[in-house]
This record gives sequence, structure tokens and C-alpha cells, in this order.
Amino acid sequence: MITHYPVLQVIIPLIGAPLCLLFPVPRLAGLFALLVSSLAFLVSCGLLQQVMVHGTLVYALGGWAAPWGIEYRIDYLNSYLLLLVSSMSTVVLIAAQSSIRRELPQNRQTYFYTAYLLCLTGLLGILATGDAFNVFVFLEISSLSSYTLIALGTDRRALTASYQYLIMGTIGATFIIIGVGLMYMMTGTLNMNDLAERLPEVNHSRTVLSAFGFFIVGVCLKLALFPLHLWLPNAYAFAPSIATAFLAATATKVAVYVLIRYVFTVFGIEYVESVLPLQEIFLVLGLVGIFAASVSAIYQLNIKRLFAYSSVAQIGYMILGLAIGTQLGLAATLLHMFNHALMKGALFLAIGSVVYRINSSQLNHMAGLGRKMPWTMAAIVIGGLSLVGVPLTVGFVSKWYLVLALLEKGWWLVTVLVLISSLLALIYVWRIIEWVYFTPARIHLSEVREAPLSQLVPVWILVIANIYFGLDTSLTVGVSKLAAQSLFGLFGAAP
Amino acid sequence: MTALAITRMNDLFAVVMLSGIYSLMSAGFFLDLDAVDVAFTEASVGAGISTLLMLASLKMVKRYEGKTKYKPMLALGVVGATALLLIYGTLDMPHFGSADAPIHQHVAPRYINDSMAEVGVPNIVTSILASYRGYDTLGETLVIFTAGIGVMSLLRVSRETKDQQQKRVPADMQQQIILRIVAKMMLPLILLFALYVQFHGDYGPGGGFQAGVIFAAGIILYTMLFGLSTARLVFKSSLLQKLTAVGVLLYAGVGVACMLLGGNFLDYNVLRHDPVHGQHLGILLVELGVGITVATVMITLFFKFTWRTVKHKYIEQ
Amino acid sequence: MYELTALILLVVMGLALVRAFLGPTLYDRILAVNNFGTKTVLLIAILGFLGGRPDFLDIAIVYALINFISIIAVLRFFEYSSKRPMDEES
Amino acid sequence: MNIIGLYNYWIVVVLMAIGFFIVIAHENLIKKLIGLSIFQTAVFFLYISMGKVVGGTAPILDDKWHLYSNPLPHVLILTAIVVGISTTAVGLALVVRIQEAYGSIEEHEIQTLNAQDQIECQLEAYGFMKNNAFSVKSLDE
Amino acid sequence: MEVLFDIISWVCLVSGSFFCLTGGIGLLRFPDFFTRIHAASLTDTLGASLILVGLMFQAGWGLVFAKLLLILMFSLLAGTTASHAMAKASLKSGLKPLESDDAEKDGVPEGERPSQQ
Repeated sequence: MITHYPVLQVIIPLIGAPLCLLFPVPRLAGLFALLVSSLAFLVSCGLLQQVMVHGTLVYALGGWAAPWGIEYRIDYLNSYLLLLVSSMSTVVLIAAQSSIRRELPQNRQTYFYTAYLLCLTGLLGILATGDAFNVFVFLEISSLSSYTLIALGTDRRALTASYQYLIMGTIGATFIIIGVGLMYMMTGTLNMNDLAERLPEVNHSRTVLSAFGFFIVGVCLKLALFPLHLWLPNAYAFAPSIATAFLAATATKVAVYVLIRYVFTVFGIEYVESVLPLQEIFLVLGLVGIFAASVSAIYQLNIKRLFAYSSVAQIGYMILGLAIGTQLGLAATLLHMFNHALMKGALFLAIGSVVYRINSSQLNHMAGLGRKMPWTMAAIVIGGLSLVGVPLTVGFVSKWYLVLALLEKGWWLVTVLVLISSLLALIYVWRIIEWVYFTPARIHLSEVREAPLSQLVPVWILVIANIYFGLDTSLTVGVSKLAAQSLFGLFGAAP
Repeated sequence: MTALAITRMNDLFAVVMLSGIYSLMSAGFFLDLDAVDVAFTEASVGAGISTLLMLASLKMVKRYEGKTKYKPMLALGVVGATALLLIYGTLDMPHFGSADAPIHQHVAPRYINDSMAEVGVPNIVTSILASYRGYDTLGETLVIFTAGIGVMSLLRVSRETKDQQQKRVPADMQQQIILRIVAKMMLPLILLFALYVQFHGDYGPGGGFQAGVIFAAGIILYTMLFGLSTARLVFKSSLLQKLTAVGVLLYAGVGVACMLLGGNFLDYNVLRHDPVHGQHLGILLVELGVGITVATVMITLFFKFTWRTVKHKYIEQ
Repeated sequence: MYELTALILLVVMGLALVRAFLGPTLYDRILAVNNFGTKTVLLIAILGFLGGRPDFLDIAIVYALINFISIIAVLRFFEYSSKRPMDEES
Repeated sequence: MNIIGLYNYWIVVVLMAIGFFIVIAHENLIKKLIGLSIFQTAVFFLYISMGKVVGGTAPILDDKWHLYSNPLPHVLILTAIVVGISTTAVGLALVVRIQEAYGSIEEHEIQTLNAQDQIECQLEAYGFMKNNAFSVKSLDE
Repeated sequence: MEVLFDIISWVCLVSGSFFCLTGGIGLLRFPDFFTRIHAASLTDTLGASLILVGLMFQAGWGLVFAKLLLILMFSLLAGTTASHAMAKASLKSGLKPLESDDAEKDGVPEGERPSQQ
């Protein structure tokens, strides 16, 4: 069975989703989804361990060897992210059980869990596959199900947000298939490794360049990179809290993964640098994104929206790490992907508990909540501090590596800007603290109690993880460095 | 072409009709380019199902597009940039139809030359679809399933109101007697044809997806003429919901069975002693799974959309 | 001979398309679309023979089917919203 | 360079531009979806065109033929068509719901309504609406 | 025999396409909906069947023949029924056939439209 791990990783939620639909009682469906997700989590642990021991795993689906069939190819990079996605999904699902029961009407809960598992399948599928077109198929599974998840939000603006996301996401996906199609046209293959081998022969051609262009733009739409981020804040703000937590923690990370995979594995960093000033573009977009989004975040009243903007800013950091173009920079990006998932997961889950209790995510409604829900609020504060990058939290670790990478490259100005942007983060986090702790409650909150244990536990698992990985960095830093090394070592050195 | 006219018109209804024509034309174009299966699908999906869905949702909304406050310069700029990038890309492309383009050299020859021996199905498209890249098709089935879930959850009506109100909805098109009789005559033919497409997909164009759509089209025809409530007697929504799941499970189950028998996931060779027989069995089952899911999802989509509009028409007055 | 027929069918399709663009009433459009559909069916049948592989007539059957169904759907659409029957001109 | 050999791709580009333009420039939500499907169809053309071999025939094996068009793009496009219809279906379902919730499917009207929602929240936040616009739901677990 | 079949099929194809062409022109040129549907549906039925019969002669016995037969049946049934349904629906919706005295005008003026049944 161990040899089947790569495919089991995706197949388990894939089979789980339709089974989930067959459950008559939503509560059972929820528990079943949790079971499925934790199985996937166990498999991903096994996978990471195997990759550590044996190196890259290859699994030919249908028994057809690579360029003819589809293969799964698991290396450091994606086993690390598989672990991230499946663990986040599991933790979020623990909290989902009670939160969904409150936020959604009875007859939609089963659909929610099914769509959730489908989304998980899609994300895991994107991560595991080594086939360019297969990425598109699973991308669509995950996006269609996330449109559904978002549209299940109770506010009517959820619908428009989801529609907007649908339009943008489909344009992005279509751009991606144009890119894949053009690449296929020039090389005759769809397998990523095969592409990487055959692309250098046709590197000079304009078709490959335009393929690259389409691909990057498409992924950046999915990624919500700064000028293309418009769909994200609304989508996150009005989706059910659980969906927000899951999507914020995983979806954009997977998009970043696709970007990294193509830039480094398929096209090769040399090619990318030779044809486009991609570094500069990413640098500028990343920085502008960080600042614009952080400033917007400061003015938000809806706390979900606030953190959604902060997500856009954090994506800016990740892109910045890529823009550095060194091994350390890449490692910083990978590290930040993991750490950001931890922070945002914790934050949005905590917000989910708040919504569970007071049925609103407006900051002003949260006034004075610090005394009513001390544990939840403490979680939000720690998560927020982590966003700022205060020492002892994961946020600090990833910022630290980012700054190290920047200094190594000698970009002083950018370093200073990154530090300043952290101050902006401090401002919006402070706004929350101010509302929550130092504003007297205008509305009678006496009946509000602490969140139920089933929500506090997952929140605090993530918060503790936030602190733990902030102190003991050997695992995360180790793996991301290994992954960065392998990406550079394997393909960067090729002539 | 038609597309241009679509941009200009503001009568949404006419636009939908034209987009139906557009997709018929594009299907003809596909046919001309030897893509029989694609033409088949595009005809049944683009011209059929999506037009139906558009019409069903048009019933609810205003028929005319409002005066748009264009921001044409920006839009034109973006579109122009995209088009330029693509045109720039085309300059180095291998010429249209040339046999020595890289895509005809690398992976495809094996499909064309060896698929008969390896899979034993004359329709190469089917053998790639169901076997070589069977995993993609599993994904595709899952996409359809996802769409079904999405629509079901979005257009959900609670059961009590449904039962109460369904009785008040008159059967439609009562007065079109000729139409009803003809449709009744045609229905078995259509369903038979769907089965033919389903099981003949190995030898000619067609397969689970197309068959599912045709089957659904037959049911939709029946629904349109005899009323939603009549059709619902046969296809209860809970049954439909279960069947969609069953289709996906059948597909994935075949894969798991292969795994249990010692092969890789979806490696049909191990299903029987003789690999080619195994492939046959695998493809048959897999296509059946696709067919079930597609048919039920399409029917569900149509039911959900029409039910919404019917409700608006008769009940909320 | 096939070529001639195909050509004429194309011309007729063009004419139907013009009618579909022009309107003026909705039913004209529906008629034109229907006519266009039947001509497509024929054209596909002819193209099959022209290309030497007439076993692809399945597609023509599907076209005929789809054409019929969409016409009925359209008509039904207007049974529902026939408050303003000829609100096409404007 | 022989430009004529590329005419098919140029048609693709034109169609794509039209579809894309509809998506971006129009405000009617259904029309946007139609534009999206035109856009996608253009991509299908791109794929199918690249699979065509002059003198080839449909990739269904037959003794009489030896040259076949490339079947792989056909398979990919089958998948893509399915994805397209799924997207359209979900999009239309959203449009129907939007129509129910807002009474309109014109983008600017919806934006106006959304902005109103937003402003209400803001006003409430700064204390202009004192009545119980927000109520604590039943709080017992 | 071969030649005879070929000749018959050619005659069928040519006359079928001729009918289609006339139908197409009629569809475009006739003044109102009812004359148009008259032109289109009648010639359509005849033309389509002739073309299909012509193809049948080419195909010979076999699966292709059966499929052509199916299409023929289908188009006979569906085409005529659809025309009927269309005409009926349009009449019900208040579209009125042109009388001889207002043949110059295209369609029915706004005020003269009969009310809903």
C-alpha cells in the first residue's frame, strides 16, 4: 500500500466527496469529512517521510509511463505543501462541525462538506500532479467548489463576490490553458519533466514566450497578486467563516506553488530571467501590493475583510521572496507559505468563533469582546502579532529569512521598505486590539460566552503551532531549504 | 461572425439564440478539423444544454441588457494586449495542418500506432480519454459533479414548500397536442440512441459524456412537454443526487479495484487475465460511470433551474 | 456533386443567418435558427460523405435532436413570458 | 515566414478578443457568461487547430486510412468543454440567485446596492443607527 | 446498377439543394413571418428528405443507411412539428398573418395587435 501513497493522497478525498453526499444527516457528513481529511493528513505525513528517505516518488496513473500517461511526482516541495494543505484542512474541519451548524441552514450543510472535500481534492491534486493539463483539471475542481463554498455565505454580497471570483478565476484558468496549449504545441508533451527537457530546444521561439506570458498572468489571477486581487477581499469577507479559513490558509498557497513549479521546474529560472524582467516586475508588484493592501486593510471595518487585505499583502511578501531569485529567497517564500497558512488559519478560525457567538464580523460589534471571549481574543492577538512579525512567532521567522535573503542580495532599500510595511501591519492589528480590549461594549454583550471547546481546540492548536514553529524552526526551515535546494540544484544549474 | 453580433445586441434572448448558432457553427468547424468527438460534445453541450440553461435562467431576469456605462478604453486596452501577445506567439508556430509539427512527433505517434495493440479500441480518442489519460477524465467527471453540487446547493428549495406548491403548477404546453404526441414517439428513440452512443463509443464517436447529455436531453424534452411535476415522479431529486454520486464512485471504484488487484490506480490491465480484455472492461465501466454522472447532473441542473423559474411564475404572484 | 450540395447548403445557411440577425420579430429569429439547424444537419451528413467517412452520422442525429429540443425550449420560454409578445422591435 | 499558414490561429485570436471584450466591458451578468464561453471556445479552436494534419482523418482507426489527426488535443478539449459547461452552469445559478437577492443583474446596479450595504455598516459602526440592527442570536449551545 | 444509383442520387441531391435554396431565399425575402415560415418549412422538408434519400443511394445497405433513415424520420417528424408549434405559438402570441391590403408594411402595426386570448 505504501507504493500507492501518492495517489491515495488525492483519491481519499476524491472518493470521500461523493460518499459524503450520501449521508442523510449533515452531522454525520461532517464527521465523515473530518475522518476523510485526517486520513489524507496521515497519508501526507507518510509521504513526507518517504520523500525524506527515498527522494522523489513517481507514480504512473493507469500504469502508463510518463509522457503518455499522467504521473504523480512527489518531491520535497510538494510533499511539504501536501502536508500543509491536508493538516490545515483537518484542523479547520474540527472547528467546522459546530460553526457550520450555526452559520448554514440544515439543508445546505451536506453540500458544504461535499464541496469542501472537493476543494481539498482539487488542491491536493494540483500539488501532486506532474502533468500540465492535469493541473488545469484539478484547478477547476478546486475553483468550482470554492465558488460554491463562497456563495453559501449568508450575506447577499457573497453571491456577487462568488460571481466575480468565478469570472476572474475562469479567465485565469483559460489563460493557463492557453499557456499550456502553446507549450504543448511547441514540444508535443504535457508532462512537466518532459516539458522541462524539451523546452530549452525551442526557447528562442516567440510562441514559448507568449505561452509563458499567458501562464504567468493566469496564475497571478488565481494568486490574487496585487493588481489582480480584486476578487479576493469580497470573496473572503462574505464566505462562511470556515470556508474563509480553509481557502485563506490553502488556496493561494497552492497557486503560489503552481507559479514556483512552472518558473523553476518547467521553464527553468535561467530562461525566465533571460526573457523577461520578471524579477523586477515581481519586486515592484510585490512591494506595491504589500503597501496598497496593508493600507486598505487599515481602513476596513469588517475584520474578515481586513484580514483578506492582509492576505493580499502577505502574498506580496511571498512574491517578493520569489523576486529575489536566490535560493535563500525561495526558501523564505516557502517558509512564509507555511507560516502564513498557520497564522491565517488561526485568525480566521478565531473569527469564526466570534461570528459563532455574536453573529457578526464587524469590528464595532466586537467592541469589548476581550473580556467575554478571552481565549479567542488572545488567539487573534497572537495571530495578529505573528502577522506583524514579532519575535517568538512564526511570522518573525519568515520575515527574518526574507530580510536575510534581501540583505544577501544587497537590496537595502527593499529591506527597509519591508520593515516599514511591518509597521503598517502593526497598525491594523492595533486597531483590532483597540476595539476589542479598550472600547466599551456599546451593545449588551452579557450573554456572550467563550467559544465552545470544539472551536477553541483547533484555534489553539494553530496558535501553539504558531509559537512552536516560531521557536523550533528546524522542521520548517529544514524542509523549505531542502525544497529550495532541490529546485535550484536540479534545474537551475542546467545550461 | 456571429460573435460580433452577440456583442452588439442588447436583447439577451436573441443573444442566447445566436450563441446557440455560434456553437453549432463551431461544432461544424471542429468536424471539419477531424475532431469528431469534440464536435459531438460541443453540439450537444454548447448548442443544447447550455442554451437550455441560459433560457431557463433568462426566464427570471430582465430580457434586455441595460445601457452599459462602458469603460471601453480600458477593456480595449486589456483585450488588445492579450490579442497582441497571442498574435506575437503565433508567429513562431508550426503552420496549420503541417504534419511535421512537434506535437505530431513526440507523444501522439504512440497513441496512433500502438493503442490498438495496447488498449484494443479503434477510437483513439476513447482510448486516450479512458485509459492513457483516464485520470484526467476522472477529474472531468468530478468537475461535473462539483457543478452539480454547486447548483444544487445554490438553488435549493426546502421540501415542504415544494410539496405544497408543486400541485399548483400546471403542466406546460397543454395545448400543443401534436407536439406532445410526436415527442412521445421520439422519446424511446432518443433514449435508445443514447444507449447506442454510450456503448458504441469504443468504435465510433461518442462515449459516456455524450451519451449522458443525450439521455438528459430526452428527459428534458419530456419535462418540457409534460410538466416538471410529472417528470419528478420518475426522477426524485434525492434519487438524482444519489445517482450523481454513484457515477463518480463507479469510476473511482474501478480505479481502486485495479489497485487492490495489484496494479496502479486505474490500471485496467489487471482486471482480467488478458490485458486487452481488462482494458475493455475498464473502459466500459468507466464510461458508464461518466454517463451516469453526466446524465443525472444535467437533469438536475435543468430541474433546478426550471423549478426556480416556475416558482417565480406561478407561486410568487 | 457533394461539393455543389454543400456549397448551396452553406449559402442557405448564410441566408438564414441574415434573417436571424435582421429579426424583425422573435419568431422570425426562431424560424431562422431552426432552418439553420436543419441545414447544418444536412451539411454534416454531406461532409461525412465528402470526407469519405460516412460513419460519423451520429453527430448529425445529435444535431437534429438538439435542434428540435432547443426550438421547443424557446417556444416554451415564450409561453411563460408572453405578456409582451412582440416586444422585439425597438 | 509564411503568414498564410497561420490563418487559423488568427481567427482564434479574433474570436478570443471578442469573447474577452464581452467579459470585461459588458455589465450584464448573463452576457458576461456568454462572453466567457466564447472566449473558451476560441481556446478550443486553438487546440483543435493544432491537432489537425492536412490530409489526415478523424482518429478512429480504420483499415482504409493511414494518416490521422492528433487525438490528444481532442481529448484535452473534451475535458475543457466539460469544464466550460460546468462553469457556465454554476455561473448561471449564481446569476439566478443574484437576481433574487438584488432584483437586477446589471453590474453597476449591484455595485450601487453593495455600496449601500457597506455604508449602512459604516454608519452603524460610528453610532448613527442605534436601534437593534444587530441582535445577538440565541446563545445557548 | 451502380450508375443508375449514382444518377438517381445525383438527381435527388441537386433537386434537394435547389429546394433548400429556394427556401432560403424565401426565408430572406418574404414580407412577414407566416409567408416566411411557409417558404422555409415546406421546402425544408422536401429538400432535406431529397438530400437524405440521395445520400442513402450512395450509402448502400448498412449502418450508415440506418442512420440516414433515422435522420430522415427525425427531420420529417421534428421539422414539421417544430414549424407547426412555431406557427401556433406565434399566432397565439398575437402575430397576425398579412392581409393583402397591408402587404407593404412589414409585420403588424402596434395598435392593431389582437389582445391576449
